[in-house]
Amino acid sequence: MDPLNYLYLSAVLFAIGAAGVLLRRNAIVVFMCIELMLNASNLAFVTFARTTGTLDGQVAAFFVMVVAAAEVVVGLAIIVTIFRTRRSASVDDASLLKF
Amino acid sequence: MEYLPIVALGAIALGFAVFSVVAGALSGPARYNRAKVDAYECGIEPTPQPVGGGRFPVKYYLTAMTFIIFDIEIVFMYPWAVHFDALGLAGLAAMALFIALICVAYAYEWRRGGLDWD
Amino acid sequence: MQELLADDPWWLVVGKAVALFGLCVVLTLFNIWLERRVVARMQHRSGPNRHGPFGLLQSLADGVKLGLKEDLIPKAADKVVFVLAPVLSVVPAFMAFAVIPFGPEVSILGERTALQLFDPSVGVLYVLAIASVGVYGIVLAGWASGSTYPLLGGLRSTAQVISYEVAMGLSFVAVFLYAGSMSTSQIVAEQQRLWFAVALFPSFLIYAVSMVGETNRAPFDLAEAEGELVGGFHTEYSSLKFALFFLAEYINMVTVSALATTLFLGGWRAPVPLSWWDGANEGWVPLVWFFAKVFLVMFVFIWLRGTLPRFRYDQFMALGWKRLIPASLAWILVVATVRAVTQSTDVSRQELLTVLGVALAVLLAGLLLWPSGKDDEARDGGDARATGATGPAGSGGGAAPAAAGPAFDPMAGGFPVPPLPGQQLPPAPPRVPAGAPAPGARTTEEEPRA
Amino acid sequence: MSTLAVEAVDGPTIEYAHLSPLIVVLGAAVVGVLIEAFAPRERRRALQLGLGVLALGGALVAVVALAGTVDVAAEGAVAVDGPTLFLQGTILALALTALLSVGERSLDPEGDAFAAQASAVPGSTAERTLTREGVTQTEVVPLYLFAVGGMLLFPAANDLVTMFVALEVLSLPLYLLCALARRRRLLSQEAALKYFLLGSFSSAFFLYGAALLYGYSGSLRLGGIAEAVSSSSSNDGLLLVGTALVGVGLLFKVGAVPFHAWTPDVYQGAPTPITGFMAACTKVAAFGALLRVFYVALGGAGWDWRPLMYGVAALTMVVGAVVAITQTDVKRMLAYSSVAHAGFILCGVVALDRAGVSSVLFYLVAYGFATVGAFAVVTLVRDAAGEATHLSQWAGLGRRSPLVAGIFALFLLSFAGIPLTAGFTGKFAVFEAAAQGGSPSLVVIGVLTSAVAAFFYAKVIVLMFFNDPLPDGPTVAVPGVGTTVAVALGAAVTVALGVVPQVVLDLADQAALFVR
Amino acid sequence: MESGPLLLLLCLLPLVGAAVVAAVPARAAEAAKRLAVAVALATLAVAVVVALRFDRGADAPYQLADRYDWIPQFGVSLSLGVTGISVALVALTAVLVPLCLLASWDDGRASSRRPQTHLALMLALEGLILAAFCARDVFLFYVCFEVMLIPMYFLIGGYGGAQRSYAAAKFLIYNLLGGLVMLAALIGLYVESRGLPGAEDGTFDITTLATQLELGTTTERLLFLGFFLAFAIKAPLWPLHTWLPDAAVEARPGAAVLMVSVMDKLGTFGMIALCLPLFPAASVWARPVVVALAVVGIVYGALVAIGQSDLMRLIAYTSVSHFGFIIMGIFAMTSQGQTGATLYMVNHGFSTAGLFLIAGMMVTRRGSRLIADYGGVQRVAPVLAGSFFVAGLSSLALPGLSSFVSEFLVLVGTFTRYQAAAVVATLGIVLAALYILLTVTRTLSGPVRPETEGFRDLRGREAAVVAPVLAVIIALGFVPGPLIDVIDHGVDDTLASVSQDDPAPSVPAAPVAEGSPE
Repeated sequence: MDPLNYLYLSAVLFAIGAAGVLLRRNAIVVFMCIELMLNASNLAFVTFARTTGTLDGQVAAFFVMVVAAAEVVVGLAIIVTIFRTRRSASVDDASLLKF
Repeated sequence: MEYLPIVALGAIALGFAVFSVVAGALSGPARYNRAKVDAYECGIEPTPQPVGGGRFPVKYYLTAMTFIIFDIEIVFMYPWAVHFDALGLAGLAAMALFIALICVAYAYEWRRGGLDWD
Repeated sequence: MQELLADDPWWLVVGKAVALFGLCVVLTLFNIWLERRVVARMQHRSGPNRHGPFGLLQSLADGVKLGLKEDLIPKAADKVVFVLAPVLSVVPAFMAFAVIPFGPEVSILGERTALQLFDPSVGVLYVLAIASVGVYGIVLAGWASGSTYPLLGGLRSTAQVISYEVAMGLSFVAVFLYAGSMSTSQIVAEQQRLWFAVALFPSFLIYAVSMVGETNRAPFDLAEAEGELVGGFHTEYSSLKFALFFLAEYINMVTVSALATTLFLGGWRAPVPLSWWDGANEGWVPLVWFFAKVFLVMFVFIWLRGTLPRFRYDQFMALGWKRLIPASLAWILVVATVRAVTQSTDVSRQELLTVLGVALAVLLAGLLLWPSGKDDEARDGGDARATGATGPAGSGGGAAPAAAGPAFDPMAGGFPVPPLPGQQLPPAPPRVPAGAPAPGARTTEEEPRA
Repeated sequence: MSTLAVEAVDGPTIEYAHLSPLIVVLGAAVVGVLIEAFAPRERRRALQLGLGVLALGGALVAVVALAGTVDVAAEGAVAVDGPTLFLQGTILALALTALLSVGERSLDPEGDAFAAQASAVPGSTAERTLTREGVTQTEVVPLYLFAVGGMLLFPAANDLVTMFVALEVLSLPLYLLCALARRRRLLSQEAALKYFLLGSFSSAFFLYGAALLYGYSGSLRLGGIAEAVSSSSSNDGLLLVGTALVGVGLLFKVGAVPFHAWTPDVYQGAPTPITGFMAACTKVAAFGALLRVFYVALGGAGWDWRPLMYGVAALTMVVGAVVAITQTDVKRMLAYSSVAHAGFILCGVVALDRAGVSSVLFYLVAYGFATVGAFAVVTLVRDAAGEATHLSQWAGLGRRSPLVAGIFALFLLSFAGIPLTAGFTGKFAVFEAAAQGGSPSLVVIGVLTSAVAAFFYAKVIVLMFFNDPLPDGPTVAVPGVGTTVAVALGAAVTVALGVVPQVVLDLADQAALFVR
Repeated sequence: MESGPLLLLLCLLPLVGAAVVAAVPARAAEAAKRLAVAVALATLAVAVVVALRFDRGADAPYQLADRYDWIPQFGVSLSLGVTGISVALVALTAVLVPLCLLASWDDGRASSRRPQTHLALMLALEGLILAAFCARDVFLFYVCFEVMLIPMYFLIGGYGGAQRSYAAAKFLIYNLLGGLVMLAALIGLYVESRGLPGAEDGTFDITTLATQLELGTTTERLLFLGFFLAFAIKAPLWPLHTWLPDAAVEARPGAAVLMVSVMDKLGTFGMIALCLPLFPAASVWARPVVVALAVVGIVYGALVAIGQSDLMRLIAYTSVSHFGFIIMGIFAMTSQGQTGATLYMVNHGFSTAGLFLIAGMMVTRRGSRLIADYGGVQRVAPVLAGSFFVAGLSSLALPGLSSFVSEFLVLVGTFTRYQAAAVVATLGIVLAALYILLTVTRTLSGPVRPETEGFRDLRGREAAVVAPVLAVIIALGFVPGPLIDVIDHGVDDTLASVSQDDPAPSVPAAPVAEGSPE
């Protein structure tokens, strides 16, 4: 298949993720959207590894996975803590800090 | 083309599963009874639950996180194992270091009771 | 092998896929029957024997009966996910089977091909990945039911599956290391001389244990522990949706058995005395060896169920996290060291094994003698739990205190009991961790001042 | 996979000596985790702090010993060169200073600045019990060290993946540290959440940009990208979009407008010693990385990104300074001031020449020490509920405690860029670089926003010195050794770099060459 | 002439003194005061030596030159030297500071603050001002120019009247804005100076810049504007003067004197010592506008002064008017004009100091700044009233008092180039007579108001403050010659650098200049 299609897919995924972060209000959903963006990047990396004929992109994908996992651990820790304190995971409820 | 076999198998399995779900809904009787569609709690009056069941022990979160860490470790181990012979002693040393580092976190979690259930 | 598969015509591919699908369904029906018969035998009963010869059609009859039952969707459920969950559970179960090699090169209708549907270079990884998708079915089923027991059951089985998946994944590492490949056919080929079950016995052992845990089978069937959780995640399911979960579970059993066969028991290759016969590993004959091995493993599954009592949840998790994983890691290092050292230096294997054996013995002794982390650290865990969200009526998180109220003791007899009408749950005092060290520890008598 | 099988691979060559600062800090962090696991609870705190100081000090010594090294280490993943060593030294010195403030426990009657236990629900009985027992969350130090490790690697990373990993190693512990404030936990947790969500969002941008640059050049190495940039004359879309996205990620960490929204919330919510650490060290590390990416890899595409960077710099200065005026909380005000400072530093980045690098390096030192010191002073002003950060509570502080107020005023003057303080020298350096680099209008904008910024710094000084104290206003806690040293060090460096900046200017100038 | 680090000593002495005074413990406040005055007097002594060592006949524009590396990275050095103009202003500063210290003997106690801080701030201010006057390096000048805002800011805000924090903030913002704009120009100048012979990396040395720098027209004009804006704010030139009345009114009289009489001279000094030599073409380009603004300032300041009911504010506005004269004189770019302007700086310094100090004493006694609250002071406190009268007369440039000579020189110098401006500016003299005499009659003469009855006359310390000021006013009125000689030495260089000659006299004005009373 044309590698360009994978790039389009990754761009679309990335855009969906970014839009989700900006539009959704639930912290967990926002967080999942961020993970989606990371995975879109991974797809781009792997595709580019194919098109450029180098392995760097595949290696990068591995590292991104690790980082994404670490991010999940940290992120969920924070969200869970807040959830336990406030019984809500909405970003809007977290509004003590106002401009 | 390379993936045709699993696509085919997946399609068959999916067709079967969907058929089963639909058939199950159509073939059986449908006699409404309020108690039947309530949550089943061994006959006790069910406690109303939100979808998602409200709150549950943080412990599961810890397990999930630990799993992710080890799963990632495995992700790194597989390619290493497959190409082990090519990597030689350097590969061994690197993986030993990697495992040692994971074990540090592992030891921390263990000592802090992260692996204990009661 | 891959080349052989690559030029399969489409009709052959579809044909193989249909055959595989049929095989899964038939094996499931057969295995249910087998299990009931074997367990019955072990308990001096006779088991199903009415429908068909030896009661072989009993499972089919059960399936038809299930199909005619009312299909309930609880009103608290998330409808879409509730319906989706069984589908999500069963489809991966079928798909995982795709990479199992059943036999060598054969000729079907004049077309040369292998007895295997799909042989990617990362075959085993594929199985693991697909199996992980199957977990979604379980957790979503529990979540979507909108009920307490399924939720906890779903969480439990998820925790269980992922816990043992780590050990399982680690047990593969040594295999890959020796086989130099993740392709199932390649791994089978590498076992021509010696089964990995023999060469890598510890790996096999770990796999065997984690395979049982992974499939939620006795003695690790905690997710459906009737005494605690009614039926687990599928409590609210009925009719064919329930049947799908059942189907998925049994296919998964076959899958892990087949995987055990492929990775450790030489796959479709004939066992030693038989392999002296030249024709044993050619044509359609190896199917016999393959299924023989698979049923052997299945029998062990059933045997276990008939023999062993169910584990307690904490024992089960401790086994997975505190025993299997460290053991796997240590074993991987041993294997890797032996292989690397023998290949790159002139140290003889005997010397090396001696050294490593001693080191391992010391390590294991240390592990066994190590305090279990229950000293002052227990408090941390305890605090986390104490402050953790507790389930409904304080029964979920195990956070209920040991304080005995005069009227009602929620932990009487060691089981969490929800209060009956008219009984009040005593206010939860702050957690007093069991065995907390004396300084700063507070007794319940001091509590009123808090 | 088997198709990729190759003949024996040589092990990578790792220049351990050249990486020694990183190894020391990260190794110490790992040891810190082991201490958490195995040391008895009552001894952990002392062990951790000792370890932290030792590690940071040791790494600093290692950096000094490495001075002058120019090398691409670890198979091209890490560049050890002038900017790297200079920034690593800066980060270590700042982190060491801030650690003194982090370890302080004599200010709050309940203990140090961190929650007794992060997992305890704020206000619960469990938390009160823990507080009474004097339990402390000693994991702070290993987390801190991991963050420092990431910061050391961030400006040294010579390929985009290493940089991404460093970015996350730097950020993740910080997200957690932000959530650990002892007082005002809700605020703190909220800050952590915002920081985390926005931070990961921006890292995702960085990563996608890295992917695009990789697709453009076929290499993740900065040098490889530079080659691709210089060899192709066309304006490749991948290059442009990739540059923009990588820029977004880096500018976020730097706190530049329009990616600054997290700064005030996080600075306000985080435990103050952590805020100081984060404000100073993150900025140093992030600017280091920004410089490296835009100078080494994308220097050839300067025509494409400089106008944008110019706009961002101008906008950052203006927004930071103008919005800061309306702030009523000290920490928020300092946050917006840090935004404005990011803008000033960006002026140096826009220059795209050696003077630009050296001026940015110098500015970072100047800004970093003043920031660490300023936040350390903020920890001192307390009332019964903890730190008194509302500006109105600071009224008349100069009467109550002329010394503390005077030192804070010194930091503010440095931020404002009054001559004879470090801030002025830094500002002069970056503006000079910008003017030299052909953006005199940026200098004018910078100068005018400096005046605006000076207005709110002056406002605080007025408040502290010329207003009468509130009757029930906060008191100035007597600082322990750690905070005293931190504040004194901050003040000393601020004055020294203002009066005799030559040594550091020279260092920065010598260090201003990137290895390619 | 081998001078040794004389100028460095001059600048460092008050700074070190400030540090020492600030470190004196709180209980030894009286000792601190004496120490401070001693430091100021020692500085005065050094200044006298500097003035005596200054060689009017020497060719070098800068004398007693001294140079130490500071930040070679930026081409910055601690490079000191005095021109004739600087010497005059150094002298002004050195003389006034001890008097201000004496005058504000008890000011430091205001609002429960340590008096040491007050004294230290004043000394620090003196050191910075002296350094700025002696700077041969633009960067050094700028640093002093900016840093002195801080002590001044604290002097106003920490010890002033009711509105002090507002006044202090206004003061700081205006001056800082000017300073920062100047910083931009400074950087521009530095960047432009790259590649000059002997300064590949750029230089800040005034002589080098003035003699060798070639700038493009636009660049030069922009840089000129940057510098000029800062100086015009500081000076203060209409319409940038609005901070001055507030600050001068709210500050204590001693601080007000330091600000108006000494510190603000840096603005006019900067114009004459930096703007003109560094940007000659641009200065000529801006000349008409500047002169016009100056004239407006003269008239405006005078008119507003007439309308004031607040004594201190009135004095502040007279300064606005006077600064107009000074700036007009500088930008007339004639030798008489500039000599007059420089002389005016000195004279204005003393006469305004006299007015502020004496008015301050009256305000202290009466507790009010409103002119209407006074009356008949000369009956109860004749010496006080007399001193005020003399200072006032000096301010309106009565012949025989110091300001006359300078005002006259300025007018004459301007007239040769801009006749209309000179004519309009003359109106300022008339108005000055009006506001001074009105004030004097309203406060000093007339019936004794009950509130003024208890007025003490000048006592020892106050007399010691006022007497030297009046002495200088009168002395310079009669014997301005030596001072003019010194100043001329600097002015000639400046004019040469702008390449401006005195215009051919279209009216016989020159002889009048020579005819100034000697």
